[in-house]
Amino acid sequence: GCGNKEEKATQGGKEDGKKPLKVALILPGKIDDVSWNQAMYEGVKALEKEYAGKIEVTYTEQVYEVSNIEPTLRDFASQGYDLIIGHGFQFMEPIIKVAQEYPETKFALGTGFKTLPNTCVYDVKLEDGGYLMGTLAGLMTKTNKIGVVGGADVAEIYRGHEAFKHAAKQVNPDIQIQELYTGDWRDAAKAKEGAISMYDAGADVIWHSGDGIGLGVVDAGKEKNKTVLGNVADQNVLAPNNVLSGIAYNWTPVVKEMVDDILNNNFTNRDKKFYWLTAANGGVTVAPFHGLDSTVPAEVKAKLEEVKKGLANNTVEMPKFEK
Amino acid sequence: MQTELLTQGFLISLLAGAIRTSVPILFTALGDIFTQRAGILNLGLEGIMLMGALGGFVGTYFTDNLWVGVLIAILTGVLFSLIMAFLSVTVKANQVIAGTALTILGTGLSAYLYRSIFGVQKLPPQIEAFPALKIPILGDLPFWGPVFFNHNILVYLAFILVIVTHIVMEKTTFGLSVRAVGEHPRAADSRGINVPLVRYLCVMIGGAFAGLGGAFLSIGFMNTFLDQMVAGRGFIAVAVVIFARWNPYRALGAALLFGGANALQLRLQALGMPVPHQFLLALPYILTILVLLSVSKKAEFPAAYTVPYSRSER
Amino acid sequence: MLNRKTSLKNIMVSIAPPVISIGLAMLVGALLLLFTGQDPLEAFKTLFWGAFGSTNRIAETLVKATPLMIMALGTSIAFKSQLWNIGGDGQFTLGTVFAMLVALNFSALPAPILLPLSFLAAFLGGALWGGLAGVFRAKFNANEVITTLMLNYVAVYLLGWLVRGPMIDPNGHGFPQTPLIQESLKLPILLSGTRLHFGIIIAVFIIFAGYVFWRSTIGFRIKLMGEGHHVARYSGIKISKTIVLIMFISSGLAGVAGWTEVFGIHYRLLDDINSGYGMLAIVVALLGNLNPLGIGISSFFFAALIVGGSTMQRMVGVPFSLVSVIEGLVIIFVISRVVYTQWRDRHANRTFNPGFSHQSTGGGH
Amino acid sequence: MQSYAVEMKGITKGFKGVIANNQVNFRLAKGSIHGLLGENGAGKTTLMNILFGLYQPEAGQIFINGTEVVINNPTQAMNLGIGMVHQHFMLVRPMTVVENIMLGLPAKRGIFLDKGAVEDSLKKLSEKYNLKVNPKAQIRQLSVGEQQRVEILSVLYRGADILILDEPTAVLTPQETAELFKILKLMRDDGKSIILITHKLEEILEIADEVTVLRDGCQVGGEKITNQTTKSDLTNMMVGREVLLSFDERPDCTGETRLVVDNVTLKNENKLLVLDCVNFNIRAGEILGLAGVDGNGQKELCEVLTGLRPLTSGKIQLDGQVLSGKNPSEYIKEGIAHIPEDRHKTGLAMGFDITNNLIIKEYQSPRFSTGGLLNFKAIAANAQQLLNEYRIKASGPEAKAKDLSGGNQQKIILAREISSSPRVIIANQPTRGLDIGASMYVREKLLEQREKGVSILLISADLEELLQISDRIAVIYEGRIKGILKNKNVSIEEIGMLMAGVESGEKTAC
Ligand SMILES: Nc1ncnc2c1ncn2[C@@H]1O[C@H](COP(=O)(O)OP(=O)(O)OP(=O)(O)O)[C@@H](O)[C@H]1O
Ligand SMILES: Nc1ncnc2c1ncn2[C@@H]1O[C@H](COP(=O)(O)OP(=O)(O)OP(=O)(O)O)[C@@H](O)[C@H]1O
Ligand SMILES: [Mg+2]
Ligand SMILES: [Mg+2]
Repeated sequence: GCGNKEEKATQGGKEDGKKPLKVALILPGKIDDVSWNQAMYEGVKALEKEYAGKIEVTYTEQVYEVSNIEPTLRDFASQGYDLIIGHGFQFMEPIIKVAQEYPETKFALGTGFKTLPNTCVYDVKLEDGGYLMGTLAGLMTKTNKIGVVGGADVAEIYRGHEAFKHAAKQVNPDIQIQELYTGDWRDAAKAKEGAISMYDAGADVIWHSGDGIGLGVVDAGKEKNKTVLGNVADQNVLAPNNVLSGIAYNWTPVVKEMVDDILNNNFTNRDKKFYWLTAANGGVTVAPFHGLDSTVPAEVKAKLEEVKKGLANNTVEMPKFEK
Repeated sequence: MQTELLTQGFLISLLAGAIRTSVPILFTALGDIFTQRAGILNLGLEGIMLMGALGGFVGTYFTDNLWVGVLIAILTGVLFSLIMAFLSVTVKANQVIAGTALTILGTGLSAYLYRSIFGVQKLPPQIEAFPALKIPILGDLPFWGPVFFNHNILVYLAFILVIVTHIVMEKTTFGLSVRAVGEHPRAADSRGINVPLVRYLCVMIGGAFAGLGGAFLSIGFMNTFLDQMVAGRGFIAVAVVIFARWNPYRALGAALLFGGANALQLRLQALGMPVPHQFLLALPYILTILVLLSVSKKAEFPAAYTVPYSRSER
Repeated sequence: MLNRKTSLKNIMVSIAPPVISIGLAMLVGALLLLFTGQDPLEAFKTLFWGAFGSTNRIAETLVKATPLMIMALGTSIAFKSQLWNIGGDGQFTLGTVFAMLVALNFSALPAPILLPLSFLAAFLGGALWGGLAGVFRAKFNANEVITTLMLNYVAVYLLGWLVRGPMIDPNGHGFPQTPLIQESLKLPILLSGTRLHFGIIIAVFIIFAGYVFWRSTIGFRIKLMGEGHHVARYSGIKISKTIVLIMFISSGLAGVAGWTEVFGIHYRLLDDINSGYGMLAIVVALLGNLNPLGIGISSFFFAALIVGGSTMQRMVGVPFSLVSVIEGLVIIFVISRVVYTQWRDRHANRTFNPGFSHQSTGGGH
Repeated sequence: MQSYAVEMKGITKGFKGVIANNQVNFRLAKGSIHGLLGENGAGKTTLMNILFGLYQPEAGQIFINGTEVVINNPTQAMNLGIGMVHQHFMLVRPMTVVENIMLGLPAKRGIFLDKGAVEDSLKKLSEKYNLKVNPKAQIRQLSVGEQQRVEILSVLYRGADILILDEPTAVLTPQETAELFKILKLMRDDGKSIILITHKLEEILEIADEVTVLRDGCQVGGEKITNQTTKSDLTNMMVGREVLLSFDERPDCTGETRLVVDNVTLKNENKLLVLDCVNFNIRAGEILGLAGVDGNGQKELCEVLTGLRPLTSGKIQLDGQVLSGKNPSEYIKEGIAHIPEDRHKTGLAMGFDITNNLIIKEYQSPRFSTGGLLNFKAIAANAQQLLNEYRIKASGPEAKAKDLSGGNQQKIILAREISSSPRVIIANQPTRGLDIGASMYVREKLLEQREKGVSILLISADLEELLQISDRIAVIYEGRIKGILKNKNVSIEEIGMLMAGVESGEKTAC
């Protein structure tokens, strides 16, 4: 029965990593939120396939109650998981706390800044994505008006939006940019109304920074038959004539890097405790144009390629976006 | 930004937006007029709307027929509201807790069923939503055309239902019974009106409308289902009814006010109004309070509001 | 003698019948679990174990029960007077904000002064937020269901703005959260290795205070308000003043609940700091029959359900949504318990004995 | 043998430990008026509610026109031609007369209301039995008498030929009562059978053909032919003992002026004058009776005199100290007791038990609380004592007020107000709905207070009562005091004149 789970577990914890590495993924949202959580979920699942036998993955979703995080971490730690991933900055304090109690266990924190020897932080350079989308939008707009819609403004989203605006201005100095937040991740209808208002006000390209609300933006583009730039995944199928492109995350490289470090025992003694999902390591990519490819001028594509390279070798000057 | 605010284009966009945004609330509020007039406070509408949104989407998804979706949404709403009716009329439970329970259940159940039906997909399943339906001549009117006469058919339905609700309430025997039951159930009873039956019906009517309101979100305005996509509109509807003082026309006004505030708030954000966006997001709620303050002096609740009726008690 | 009677009655009312109801709820839950392909037995065993399986588990349950108890007691005060204060969430939030403002701005003060001060601030924060709705009701007759509800939304956005703007942690790399409170302000942990903090003691104390409260003249006045404003005025009560007072106390406690949560667990503010305690508090208060003892019991029960539920979710992989389905079912079945008692009364009435009438008091000729 | 419209055999009904009807037999002869008597709580209303299908009896049979029936709900009762005018009116106040009449009736025009048609047939009815009301008026605008007419009309409208009237006269002025009786006779001659519940024996003797008496839920001594019985027979049957029905001459025990009402005027929400410079004063140990047709400002006067309503101008003094402008709690502290007209909403906390109803005004006083905590011993003791002293009939001190019979509810209020050892008692219809025993008892109590030097304002629609115990009698008409008469050989007629608005007696100009 459950009664002895804990004891079994703790023994498991003591054993050394001969047997597959046990990875626990804790998601604050749902694995099908078409965004942050889903991307990570799929990234990890992909690695599980690739590393079949080397790692085995469990996940739990919707641990959004901040007060539930700590018990969840402790649960998995006490069951002898080797790597526990907390996919959101609200996991920071709990991880720091629990990591001290379980020095054997490795912890990964999705965005944040505090670390311990047995913990690390991974993050997405959404500014890379934002920059790419900004460039594209800035070049593609005919009305010189573009927009960006976000859910709640959290650190990486904020950085993304700022980069988007910054990049657009680079390629198109006298561009007008509209921006709004819906204040939550789920009210797609609100987001759609927001996007419609932007299109009505003359914007012809809108980027959204993800989640359920993103679907609202895409639907608005479809209804108004204007251009939408997706996020997180290639969202072209949602509106093939309107979703021009978008950025897609692929978390696999980052997770892989972490896992490798653990397997080769240089996770703890690794000096740099940050793993970044970037354009460089193929984590942040631009979704293909699909049927709309013909509508994109060659020089735009060229510029886009140039920016990608620039981001890859850090030659793109980008201010530090922080409140 | 001021310049943009003044353009006619902006106004059209704003007003049309106000209407779109208010419709799901309006549907639910209209039904809730029956429920509240009969003396029942149904805080479960949020949950019912979610079930309706799901029902509408599933129905449409599997039959490719929007009207089947609407029908299923209504049925779902009715069935789900039966729980509320049972708790508040038969069990005579406290209506606040009953409604709360229903909302918790509906939130969980809709998400749960959605996942069990569609599983986890890379991108969510979608349907073709109700298209905009331009009313022949009126639709071409310079200003009012795009504002009023270029919406999907459910929007027009909502406006028709405002009138219907008024007629039923004021001009039919049923309406009379409903009002009596909410004011003085014992009197209604001693005049041969079946109080529990009327209350059951009124809660179910409320459920039907709430189902419709939910469906408007999933297959009318949007084209997919997301859990918690109702995002508090069920509660807003209850508020709308109270501050409309149980009158369908005022409810229309109230819903438009709230919807309008929301539409405006989004536009102000987009146009870069130099205020923290959280303040703008809060605007509709603050406005609701302010309006409530100005209209409440006159408010007279149904005398038997939230009071269960039992013959043998006196 | 009367005293024992009333409280005994209340205990009965609060705990006896629900047991059956919970059984029924579990049954329906079990069916749903089967439908998802989970083993109900395993699931519910996990649920129970998750709530009570070890010291740590029980501690967790108590930790969850702490804010529920305090908030539900506050809610019950408003409800007794027929004021439907459903704004617990907003009041909770404002409580945390006020407390945090004090904690961060007067950090110079020694903890023994600063901690109680933050406690008072929390009460005040909640009380003002709810008191506002009270004034609206008293002065403008604005229905409190709406105003408290709306104020909930406003509070969410207010907090959202504060943790991104004025109160953001200056060296927090722009993450939307306040700095941590200083060590000395963290509520002492009662059981090392667990999260069980001093808050539970405060909660239990408040429950006890509540018991006394209902036997106080103010408590009586509040119940009298619940009997209608005509008779209340007739009895010499100042309606408007009392409405505000009730909302003030009721909401203040919600603020205190926030205080225990922040100073006992999070040590800082961030979005979603309040995970829908308001709604649960309403449920707990009413399941507890608006009665302190009942509230104590039902909040513990509900905390167990939640803690056990999330364990079940993680370990058996039960979808999160199903957990709240089961929550909803439990509430519905528990309030339906009245059906049995109704049935029993009807039964009792049929088989009464005429001898009764002579026991009727007074009448004596 | 004669056939009966209604025949009830061995009816038994109990509530939470109280047995309201115990093996009651009741027969109503066709085309007759049948009185139903009994003390408060004897079970009259219960019996009638059973006949009307509102309650189900635990035992017994019911026959209508000779055939046995089971009546599960009012609809069935109405289909059997039974109609009931309840002790507490069953009218929806915000609705109009017509709407109330139409309630629950199938509409003639499909689902749509047809007010026009109903109004017409209503007019016919009201002419036939000359029951005058304005069909378009809202109930809340009507006087109690008019509301009663609406009730009767709706019963007739449903073609009832068996009418139950539960204490119809309790709320009526003598004139209105006379009116009502004319109507009842009309109906009887029209072949209708009528059950009349009342506590006023003379009324029974005046109009009823037969009478049945209930005591403690049991029927006593079969039905009596009224013209073969006397008041004292009936009281004996009801109470089981002699009740003195009159008081012997009382010595004047009035002291110096206590309550001074000085040019008090009051405008209501709609700025209408409801009290028009009212002047009078009451001495210690004096009972000032206030006569007047209902709705001439009595209620408002009481509210002003107890601080429940701020007056528009003028002032109120108690023993030389100005009270006006203070709030109700201070009036209470100053010892102004109030027996309000509306027991249910104002006088009692219906959901509270008797124990707590007895302290709703004094729970803060040292008698019942110490250091802000209720002293339940004292509270319980107080309850026990008053329960016995005032012969309140209930299952016990924990019985909720709402479960008591009308009369017993009134007794709770009396007990509470008088036991607060007041300086002034404002009594608005204190014996309305009380049985003779109880009313006599109330009057004794008031006189007792008078002896103690308490000043009493007694508002009553029952002129007998006023003449019986007041020292002076004032008459109010349209918010003005028409005259104040010494209660020495004043005639009912004289007062009647003033009540109709004719000036005379000692003027109160301002
Ligand atoms: N021992 C007692 N004796 C007399 N009165 C009491 C006693 N205890 C409480 N009361 C009063 O009786 C009423 C009911 O008190 P109770 O103890 O039942 O609290 P409650 O159960 O919360 O109230 P209620 O039963 O109305 O819900 C309250 O007004 C309270 O002040
Ligand atoms: N619904 C009820 N619940 C509990 N007790 C009741 C109920 N109705 C009546 N009783 C009890 O039954 C008894 C008879 O009540 P009933 O109203 O029939 O008396 P009554 O003869 O009409 O008195 P009154 O002349 O004061 O109206 C009373 O003791 C009353 O307390
Ligand atoms: Mg109790
Ligand atoms: Mg009666």
